[in-house]
Amino acid sequence: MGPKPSTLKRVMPQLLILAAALALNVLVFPEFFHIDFRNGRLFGNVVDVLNRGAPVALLCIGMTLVIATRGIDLSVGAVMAIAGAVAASVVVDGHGWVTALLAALAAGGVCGLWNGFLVAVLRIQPIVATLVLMVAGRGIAQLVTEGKILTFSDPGLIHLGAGVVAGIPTPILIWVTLGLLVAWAVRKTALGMLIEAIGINERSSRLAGINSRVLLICVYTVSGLCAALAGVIVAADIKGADANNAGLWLELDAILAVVIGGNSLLGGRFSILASLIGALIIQSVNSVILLSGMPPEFNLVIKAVLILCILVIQSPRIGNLIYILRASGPQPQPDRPPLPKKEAAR
Amino acid sequence: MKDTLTPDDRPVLRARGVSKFFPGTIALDDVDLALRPGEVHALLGENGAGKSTLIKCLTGAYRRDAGLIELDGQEVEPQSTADSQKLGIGTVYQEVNLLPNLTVAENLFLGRQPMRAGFVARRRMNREARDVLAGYGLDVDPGEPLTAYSVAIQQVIAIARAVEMSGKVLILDEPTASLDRDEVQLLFGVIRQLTARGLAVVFITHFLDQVFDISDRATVLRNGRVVGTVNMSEVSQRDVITMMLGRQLEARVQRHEVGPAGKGLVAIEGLAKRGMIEPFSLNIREGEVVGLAGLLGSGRTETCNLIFGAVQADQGRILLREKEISVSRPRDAIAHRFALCPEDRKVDGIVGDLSVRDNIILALQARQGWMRPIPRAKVNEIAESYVRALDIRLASLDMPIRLLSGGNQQKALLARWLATNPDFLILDEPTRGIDVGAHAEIIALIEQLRADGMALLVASSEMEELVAYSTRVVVLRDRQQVSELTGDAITPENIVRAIADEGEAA
Amino acid sequence: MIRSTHLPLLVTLATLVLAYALCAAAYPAMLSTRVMSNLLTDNAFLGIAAVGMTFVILSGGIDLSIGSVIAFTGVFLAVVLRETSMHPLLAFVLVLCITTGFGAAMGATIHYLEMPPFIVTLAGMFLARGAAYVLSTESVPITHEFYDTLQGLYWKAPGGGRFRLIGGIMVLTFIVGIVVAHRTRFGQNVYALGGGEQAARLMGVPQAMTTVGIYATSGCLAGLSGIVFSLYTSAGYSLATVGVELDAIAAVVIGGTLLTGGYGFVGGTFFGILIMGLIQTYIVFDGTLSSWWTKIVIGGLLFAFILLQKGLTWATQAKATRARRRTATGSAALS
Amino acid sequence: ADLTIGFSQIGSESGWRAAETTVTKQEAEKRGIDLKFADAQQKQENQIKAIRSFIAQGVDAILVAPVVATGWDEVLEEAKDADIPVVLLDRTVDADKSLYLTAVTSDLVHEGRVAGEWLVSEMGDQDCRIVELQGTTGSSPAIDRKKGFEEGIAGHDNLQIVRSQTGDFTRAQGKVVMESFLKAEGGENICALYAHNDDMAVGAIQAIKEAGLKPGEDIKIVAIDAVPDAHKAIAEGEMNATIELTPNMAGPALDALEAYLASGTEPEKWIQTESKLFTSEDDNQAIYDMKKDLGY
Ligand SMILES: Nc1ncnc2c1ncn2[C@@H]1O[C@H](COP(=O)(O)OP(=O)(O)OP(=O)(O)O)[C@@H](O)[C@H]1O
Ligand SMILES: Nc1ncnc2c1ncn2[C@@H]1O[C@H](COP(=O)(O)OP(=O)(O)OP(=O)(O)O)[C@@H](O)[C@H]1O
Ligand SMILES: [Mg+2]
Ligand SMILES: [Mg+2]
Repeated sequence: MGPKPSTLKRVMPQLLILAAALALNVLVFPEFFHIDFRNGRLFGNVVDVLNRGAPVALLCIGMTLVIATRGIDLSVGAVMAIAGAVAASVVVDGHGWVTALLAALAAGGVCGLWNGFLVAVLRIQPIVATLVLMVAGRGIAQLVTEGKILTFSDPGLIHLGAGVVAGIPTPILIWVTLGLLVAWAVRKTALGMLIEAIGINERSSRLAGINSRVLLICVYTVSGLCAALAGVIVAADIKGADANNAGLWLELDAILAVVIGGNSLLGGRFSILASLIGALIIQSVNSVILLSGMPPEFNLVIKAVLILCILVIQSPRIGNLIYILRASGPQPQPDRPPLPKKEAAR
Repeated sequence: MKDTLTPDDRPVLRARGVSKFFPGTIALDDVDLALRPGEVHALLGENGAGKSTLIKCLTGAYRRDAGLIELDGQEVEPQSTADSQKLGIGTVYQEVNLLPNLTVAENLFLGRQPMRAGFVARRRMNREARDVLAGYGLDVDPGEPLTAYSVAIQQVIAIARAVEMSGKVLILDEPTASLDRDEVQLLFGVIRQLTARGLAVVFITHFLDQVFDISDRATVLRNGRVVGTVNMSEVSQRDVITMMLGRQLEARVQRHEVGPAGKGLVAIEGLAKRGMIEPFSLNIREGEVVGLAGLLGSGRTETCNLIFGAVQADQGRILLREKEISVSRPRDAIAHRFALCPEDRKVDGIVGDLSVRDNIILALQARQGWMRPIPRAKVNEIAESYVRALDIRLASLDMPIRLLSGGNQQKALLARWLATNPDFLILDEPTRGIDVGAHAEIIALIEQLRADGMALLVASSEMEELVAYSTRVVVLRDRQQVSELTGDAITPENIVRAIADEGEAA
Repeated sequence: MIRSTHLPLLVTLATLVLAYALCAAAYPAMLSTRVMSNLLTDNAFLGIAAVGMTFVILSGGIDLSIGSVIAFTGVFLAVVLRETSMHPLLAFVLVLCITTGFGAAMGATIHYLEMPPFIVTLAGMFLARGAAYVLSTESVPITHEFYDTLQGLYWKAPGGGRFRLIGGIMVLTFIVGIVVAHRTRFGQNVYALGGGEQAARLMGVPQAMTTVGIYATSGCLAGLSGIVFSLYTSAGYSLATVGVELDAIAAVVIGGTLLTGGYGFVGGTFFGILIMGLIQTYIVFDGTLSSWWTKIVIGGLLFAFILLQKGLTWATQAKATRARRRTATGSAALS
Repeated sequence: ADLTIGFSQIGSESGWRAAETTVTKQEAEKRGIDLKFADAQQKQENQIKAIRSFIAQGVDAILVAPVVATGWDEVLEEAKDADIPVVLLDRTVDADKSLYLTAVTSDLVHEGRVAGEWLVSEMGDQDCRIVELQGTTGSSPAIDRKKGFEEGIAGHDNLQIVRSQTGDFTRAQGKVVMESFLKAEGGENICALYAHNDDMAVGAIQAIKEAGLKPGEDIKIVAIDAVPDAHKAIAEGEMNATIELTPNMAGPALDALEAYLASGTEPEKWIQTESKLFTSEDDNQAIYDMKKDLGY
């Protein structure tokens, strides 16, 4: 089933920006699109962008939903560390990779439940509620690994991060599948609309009979699960759980991806697809920095400038000026030619 | 009848050829408006006719797409409401637009606080606020947060603020929607004082009685165009309605005879919450409309919320068809086929950024659960049928509901609850902000629903309306059930007496 | 008269007193003037930045750039003082202008381009730290006799505590912040924006000016905080104060300000800062926690404080609303 | 009576750091010292706070592993006023030498130089294009190890650093950045990798393998720290050399402190630890087994 025209229209600005970011890559490195088949895997910069984008892409699936409810999840980076640590310690204890994966997902789910509990039941503001786990979570992860980089050599687990299926790196397959699955699930059921409703006006939604509490908890749990998966991939990629650095500051990248995807931080209408493209845009920007060969002190300045450009282009104000963006800009302002009489429109 | 302005009247405020386009809608089309000094000028029109939009264009809240504005013969260009306030135009916008986090005095004086040595003089501000509000018959503590007071009191505060701001023109967009008679009279007193000082007042309302009470002239809008400007002394209500609707409206609402009610449906026994509402009991049968009457703050809204589980009761019980049910949250109530169309549509009702379609379907979908989405075609069918039935004016079902005019939002909310096909429908101020035409339609709808065997509980401040459709009227005073009127005893006079008369408590 | 609106402030204060009492019971040395003066000195830069953050959060926004701006300020000062013969005071003025301008630019971007503060200031965060890197990746010591003079300004209390200049600057900033928030039109406009942007606009609040002003204030205070930090460490280092924005946000929130804007107090932030400082001091006094337990305990205590505050607020608010309703009805009765 | 010593550690950002913490605790325990440990979460301000708190508690001595060289004068002065000796671990500071008792450190520049010299001797006259994985931008090991390496290869024009990018001292970034190096330069065109720490090198090894090349043969790899995993990699022939940064800084530091507190013996101002080069000629498997329980 191809995407509906309306979906395409929604993600058009993101696609254009992605194209621009890729073009920039070609500019600094002409062979950017060159792909080989080497050592049993596809080998090329584009593959890297897709592969390296996996953690942020996975995070932003959950993050999009959380942000749609007018929340935010700062703990995802820490949850990644916890999940990676759990997975590593389980395989190091001699269990199979399936057990490890399930244990990691369970850990992520528990973290998500905890966040959801704080937000939905104790009514703590999301940013502070998740700040607690952001601070403590990394400590918990280190508790699991006892501060070291817990290395492992279980081929099954490693396959999740560094393996290939039919030449394609596994992480790509994982995030693409999960992204499409979740995007499809929220739109095929009524979940999407209900989530948007509580994000826009929780009071009205509750009065309309939406079980906002359960829904909020679910959303944070999904975010925890996505983070856990990302954590496992990152650990598997380097064959070790690095509790201190895994997912460090990735929450910011994930939030950025969601915003670049045109989703409002004030909750409401969302598009997971657009967020995923946002994640790819960020990874393309990172790729430009790496390929440009500039000294690392300039990394942050380049990134800041590129991001600012992207955001300015996306700003609703600018959007009004640019026709192609206006077609799907969040809030088109008037000054269109007068339409036929109002009666006709009704 | 085109222009009643004689050449020697120099208008204070004049708008010429104002136009405003929204995607899919022409909200204003070449509108002219002229205000004489010292007059009350009513702005009339159906829901969505463009009244609020015109006000917003005049005061700089919206940028207009065409037209000129002149103040005292000088062309002005207010870029923001702050500008228009500086020009001496005070405005109360539709829906209370005050800040819930500030105190009463801070709201009243925001932007023009009394200063001493460069700092806000709080004590003086509070004192002055108390004095100002005393002039409106309010004895409130200006240091309390705004939310400590009911919507009605907030409305009065908003009016007081606008009056203080207006050196030349005062604009009131549906200021009386949540006020009751005495407060309306108080407000009219204030308006008369202002016009005596030479201010021009723009007054928007759907209560035609009030229009004829206070206004000198009226401009009628229909579909964003001026139909005409009339002197109130020269026209009848019927004429005005015809101008607004573009068609005749049958005689005004009257009391209809009611057939026998059906089986008992909901029985409420001693439901109460401390500090909010005293224990009350009520039986409602199928095919019965119970009206809830009372003054502002008498506890009607709280009663409705308690029954619906929006507020948790701390004693009493609810029986549905003689079986006790637990209603601890709206979800439970909805599961038992209750529905509540809330009073404060902006906060409790609409989900602003969601499309009108989704808003209409929301409660039904929530009841079905997320697993069973209502098919797209079915959704469209339901939404379209209600848009037609309730005559909701919109550019498309996909537009966010917050862009609808106030009255149309109210209708869309009604549609949301009707779509759940409830057994027991609670309506809290269902006709607030609804135009005369739709008003009659909604009353007809209520009667229709009753005839179909639904049980309804309707809280309203409009006596005539209550009289028209209620089989019984329960009167509340001071958060207490004081009396009940049935049958022929239901007349506006009796209700007023029951509300006011302390001695007559049942 | 104590109003119900002041409740969160009182709750925070009560939390602080209670926590201090508990700590002192465990380690009596915590009552020494040394610890008290350390609380002020060590948290001075954070406190100053948090004042700016309070304004931003009160208006319903957020400023993620402050940590980077502090680092930038330090590096800028160090480099300028190393490379030129400029007097530090002049350099202070210069850097304050830069950071204020930077804040104002972010505010303008937020307002005029209608972009969410979270993202604009996130980009600002990258930019400011990037600029610091470009100026110097190495940490640059500041050796200027004026710095020595300023650092030499302290009052040595009995018991060995040194109340230093920078602690005083923080207290002063808080006092000014409190006055501005509660006693000026600007402050009122900040609260108004936080209470509801649309309503505030319709009520005539100058939105553009206020938004730009708020972020300019935050930038300015981040700059001041950077100056204080450079006095604190006599150096500029581009990797310094990573994540300070999160500490500041936590302090503001623990201080009783709602992140959704509109409700809170600058004074509360002061208590929030002290509570956070107390947590850290307690952990060091304890001295048995491993690296990871340190993180877990900090997170746990953060949670405990939020919970305590919520609990106290719930307990007292229920009573307050009941009382308020009663008076409200009384006055609603018609005259 | 027992000694109470405060230890302000930077954090636990790397395996090496964790090992240093473990060793310090072991050394203190061995000597019957009550060690107050404070983790600063990589923030200098937290370290200063911790030192001030130690002073307020009246500890007998303070160990500090400074996160950065500058900014310590004031707090060290306070410690001096309170007659508490301070010993610096693992890095020195830009402060007057009288403010601390001694510094037990390695020489970061020297480490880099050893790495550079090793590569020079390994390569001889062959042309060699080198890629460099830097540490966290702005951190002193990154700056000094870069400087030392450049000194080490200076004057050998056949050796040339062609790409240099930060890998943040982490395995994950090391791998990511190496991947981009391999693509941007072409794997065949890279002859050696110099990484500022072993973790990045270990990450890079995986990237090289995934690109179908043989680490250690096709691309020579030299890094610094000598963590267990690096020994293992050398043993497996996937890495060529590593320079040891011993995690046991506390041993010499505590020796000096005890001597000072007992008899007032002033130690030397700088106790330099050895920067030992390990190559495939050493028994790396044995060293791995010995080191792996140190908490790396
Ligand atoms: N921001 C907007 N975007 C698009 N359409 C709008 C917007 N604001 C108003 N409209 C449309 O303009 C028309 C006029 O609305 P307006 O609010 O002026 O009506 P009104 O006369 O005040 O009605 P009511 O009596 O219900 O308050 C309506 O059809 C409404 O849907
Ligand atoms: N959130 C609140 N905080 C404090 N008091 C409140 C609050 N809501 C309502 N009240 C008070 O409770 C009393 C009952 O209010 P309620 O809204 O039930 O009255 P009502 O009869 O429905 O009047 P209205 O015509 O205003 O809807 C009023 O005095 C009101 O001031
Ligand atoms: Mg209107
Ligand atoms: Mg009511």
